[in-house]
Amino acid sequence: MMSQSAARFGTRDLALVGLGAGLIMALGAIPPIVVGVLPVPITLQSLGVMLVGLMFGPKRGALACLTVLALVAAGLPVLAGGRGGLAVFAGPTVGYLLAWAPAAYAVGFLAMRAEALQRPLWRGIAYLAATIFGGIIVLHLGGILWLAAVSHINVATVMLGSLAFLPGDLIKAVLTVLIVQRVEAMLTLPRL
Amino acid sequence: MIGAVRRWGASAPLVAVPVGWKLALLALLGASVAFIDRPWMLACGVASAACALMLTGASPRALWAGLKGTTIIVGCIGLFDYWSHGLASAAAVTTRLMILIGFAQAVTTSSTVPAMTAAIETALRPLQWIGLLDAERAGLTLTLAIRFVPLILDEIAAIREAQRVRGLDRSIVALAVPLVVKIILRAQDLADAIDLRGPPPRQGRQPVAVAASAESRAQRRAARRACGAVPYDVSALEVGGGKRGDTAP
Amino acid sequence: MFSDVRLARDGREVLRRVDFRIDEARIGILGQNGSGKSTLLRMMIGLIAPSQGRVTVGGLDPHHDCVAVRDRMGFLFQTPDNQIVYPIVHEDLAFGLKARGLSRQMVSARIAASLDRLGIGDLAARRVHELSGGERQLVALAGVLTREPPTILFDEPTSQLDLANRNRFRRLLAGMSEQAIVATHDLELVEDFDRVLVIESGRVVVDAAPAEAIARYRELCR
Amino acid sequence: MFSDVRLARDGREVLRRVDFRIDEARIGILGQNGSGKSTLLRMMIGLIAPSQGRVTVGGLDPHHDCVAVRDRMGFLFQTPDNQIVYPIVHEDLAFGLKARGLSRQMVSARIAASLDRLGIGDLAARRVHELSGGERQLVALAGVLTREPPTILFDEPTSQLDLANRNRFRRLLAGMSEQAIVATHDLELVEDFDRVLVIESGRVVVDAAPAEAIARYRELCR
Ligand SMILES: Nc1ncnc2c1ncn2[C@@H]1O[C@H](COP(=O)(O)OP(=O)(O)OP(=O)(O)O)[C@@H](O)[C@H]1O
Ligand SMILES: Nc1ncnc2c1ncn2[C@@H]1O[C@H](COP(=O)(O)OP(=O)(O)OP(=O)(O)O)[C@@H](O)[C@H]1O
Ligand SMILES: O=C(O)CCCC[C@@H]1SC[C@@H]2NC(=O)N[C@@H]21
Ligand SMILES: [Mg+2]
Ligand SMILES: [Mg+2]
Repeated sequence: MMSQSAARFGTRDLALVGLGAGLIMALGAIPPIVVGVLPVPITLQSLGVMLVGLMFGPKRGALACLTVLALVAAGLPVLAGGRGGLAVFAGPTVGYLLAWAPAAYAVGFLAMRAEALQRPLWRGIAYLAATIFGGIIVLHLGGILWLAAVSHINVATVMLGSLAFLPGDLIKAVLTVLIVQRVEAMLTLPRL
Repeated sequence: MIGAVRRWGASAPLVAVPVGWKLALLALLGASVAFIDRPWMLACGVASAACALMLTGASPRALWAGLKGTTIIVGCIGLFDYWSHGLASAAAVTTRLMILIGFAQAVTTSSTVPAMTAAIETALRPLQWIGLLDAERAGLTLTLAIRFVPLILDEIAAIREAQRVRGLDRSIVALAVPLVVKIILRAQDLADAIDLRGPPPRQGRQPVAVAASAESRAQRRAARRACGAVPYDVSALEVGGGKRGDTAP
Repeated sequence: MFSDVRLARDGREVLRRVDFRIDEARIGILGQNGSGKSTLLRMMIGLIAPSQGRVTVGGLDPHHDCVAVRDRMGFLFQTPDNQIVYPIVHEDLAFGLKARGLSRQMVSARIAASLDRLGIGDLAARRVHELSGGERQLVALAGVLTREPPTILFDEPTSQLDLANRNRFRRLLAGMSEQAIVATHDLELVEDFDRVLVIESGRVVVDAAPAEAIARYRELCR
Repeated sequence: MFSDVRLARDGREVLRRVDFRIDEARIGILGQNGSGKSTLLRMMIGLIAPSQGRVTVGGLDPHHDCVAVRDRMGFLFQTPDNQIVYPIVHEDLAFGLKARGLSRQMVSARIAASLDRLGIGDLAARRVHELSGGERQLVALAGVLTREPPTILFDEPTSQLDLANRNRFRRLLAGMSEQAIVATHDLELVEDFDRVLVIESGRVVVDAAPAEAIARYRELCR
């Protein structure tokens, strides 16, 4: 969507961006779970963020996340639990939402370095590292800092609370890598 | 979900309202509803959301079908809030959510997808003026994103149907892999169809003149990208192309 | 149009030494499953580039000058689903028309006209994913016809149609002013075409008048 | 099998008062586009429940006892893409067989046998998404045949096939011991069936021997 990259961005890339956004939104159709003391639900949409980053690469991945946010802002109920509208951007989870695009970018960026590895096992491990770094560390960094800032709870407490997400997020990361590696055996997707 | 929502005939009052206004109103509401806490204001909000839903002209059954899932989740959130903050807070939180969701549903039910993305496209125009964005292509991307949600859900249903008819396979990966492969291929076919059926791309973006005379690989590649050539098997067409077909710059 | 074109995919030769030009208004392409018909059509419209040789359409290379060429050609995909972009029939048909600077009335007039041509006016407000297979194929057809390009490539346009719609399409094709290139297994469809090619494992083996081509194709399929 | 079945979808009546039972080995279903053929087949295998009336298969309700019924029936979808689950041909054909506790050798023997029956042994290792439309339809067919269910429902099995494969399929159908219920637009296919139904806007209007049913169908389509 950026004008400099417009020349390199074909309709097929746009379609993949739209597809990535659609994937994230479709995962929102699965109801979220609210646990613990944090006002942040466990959702499958972060699985979508990891998937689009790892599959489509940094640019298309990040743009897919931004596309979802644009639709959220437009008021469409596309976040998990059917939430949407500018109200979301006044809520406690906005840090995570804003971290989606950087997270997908980080996953894709690292995956582009990792894809040169020839042995599937090593590549898989490198993909996992990329997914964990981008899809968990970067994502939570944004979410935690924002939450701590708006809720005046100290950062350590928020971090402790978000440990509740860790098992789920690790499962999502492994799932992402398993799916992408099998897809890669079928199609070659140049990351962009 | 969106896109799969039945849109009613042009006779309903809300259908006639330009989509841009509806979206702007929704955005305004989204920004302000969080600051409403007086019970009578919330009650007014609920009433007007209900009015908006009625003005779409859709049947109550169809509306409920669209709202059902969300209502259940909002109920869960309400329960949790009741447990942590008490009844008053829970009532306010759920009411606010329902007001927003009601209005959002009213807007989506009474607008067509193209109209909605056209409105967003218009809203993005200022960004194009400062050179940040190509509003037309951004609009197309949004359209596609909205289009893909029901498509993905359909595809999931189709795969599950096929799996049910042919035997059971419950693992998530066994569902996700064929799903992802299929929708990627579908996305690329759709992109081709858009190129073939769609509007003529604007002047200047397509390197027609360059590509016609150019011999350099890089320029050919740029042209191919612009034409939406097959990214996943570019290597198959190129002698000595990279094994994994990475054409990323 | 095609000169000495070859295409290899994954080390398999899909097209070999294809060499012909097309000027006639009605061209049929016959051939067994997997012989390369769809590949040939995709190449004409620039979706695939040849690995060797040249394809030219009106002097242009459809793969590089895709904008100019695609403006002049329409394409009906073999799978109608992949062609339909929007979820409601009339929304889908309007796609691409508004951007061409047509007024709103002209857009709806054209949509109504092409739905009428195919006798599916009652589908305009329906959701695409609820339609039956044949209805979807008709909608995809209408989508191509609304653009009114001077040349249309059809990839198995009648595969899901019933007898009545098949006959209607045949009449429509006969009365159309546009050039039509049709790949099909429906032999009756190409009976009164100007010229019919038969492809066999990526090679054009027959290039003749319909009667002869059909006879040779029947022989091949025995 | 069907007794007074109706189906309404979104307020539109898709099937009305359908009432028949099937015992014959070869049943054809004809009907115009959108008449309800696919809906009827989907109902027989329990993918859709009727809004009124009852569907029974061997005394069972296919929608509720779907496991038992699906074990006895195979289904070929109208769109082959919807049927093919795995990306490599032999992986796809193996799907559903391993779960039945067949040994690895038996699985590959069955796969080879059903590919051979359709004459597409050379496609076993190919990627599904690279296949041509007709090749995909054959793979989907093979997927149904490998399971060897006693009853098979075919929804337009020959829509994308060439003449040779169409004839091969017709011979295969004639020699098959399984019961076959076939919805199609290919009139030659049902010529020597035991019984042919014609559906018109969701109602069974003809239920007769092939020759008569085909004649009546042609009349409907004029
Ligand atoms: N991307 C690809 N990679 C490898 N092989 C391919 C690819 N695309 C097509 N093929 C093969 O090329 C051959 C020709 O395919 P094509 O789709 O052109 O056949 P067709 O004549 O249209 O057949 P049908 O009548 O079944 O539609 C097929 O054998 C197909 O498997
Ligand atoms: N979910 C649905 N909601 C509303 N209408 C539907 C739905 N599914 C099917 N229909 C309609 O029911 C009718 C029958 O559809 P069906 O797919 O059974 O037709 P068909 O006889 O198989 O036609 P074809 O020969 O084109 O495949 C069609 O008009 C279709 O649009
Ligand atoms: O829907 C939203 O408003 C955003 C929710 C963000 C949830 C975050 S993403 C990372 C972490 N893992 C989860 O499962 N949930 C949180
Ligand atoms: Mg083909
Ligand atoms: Mg059907």
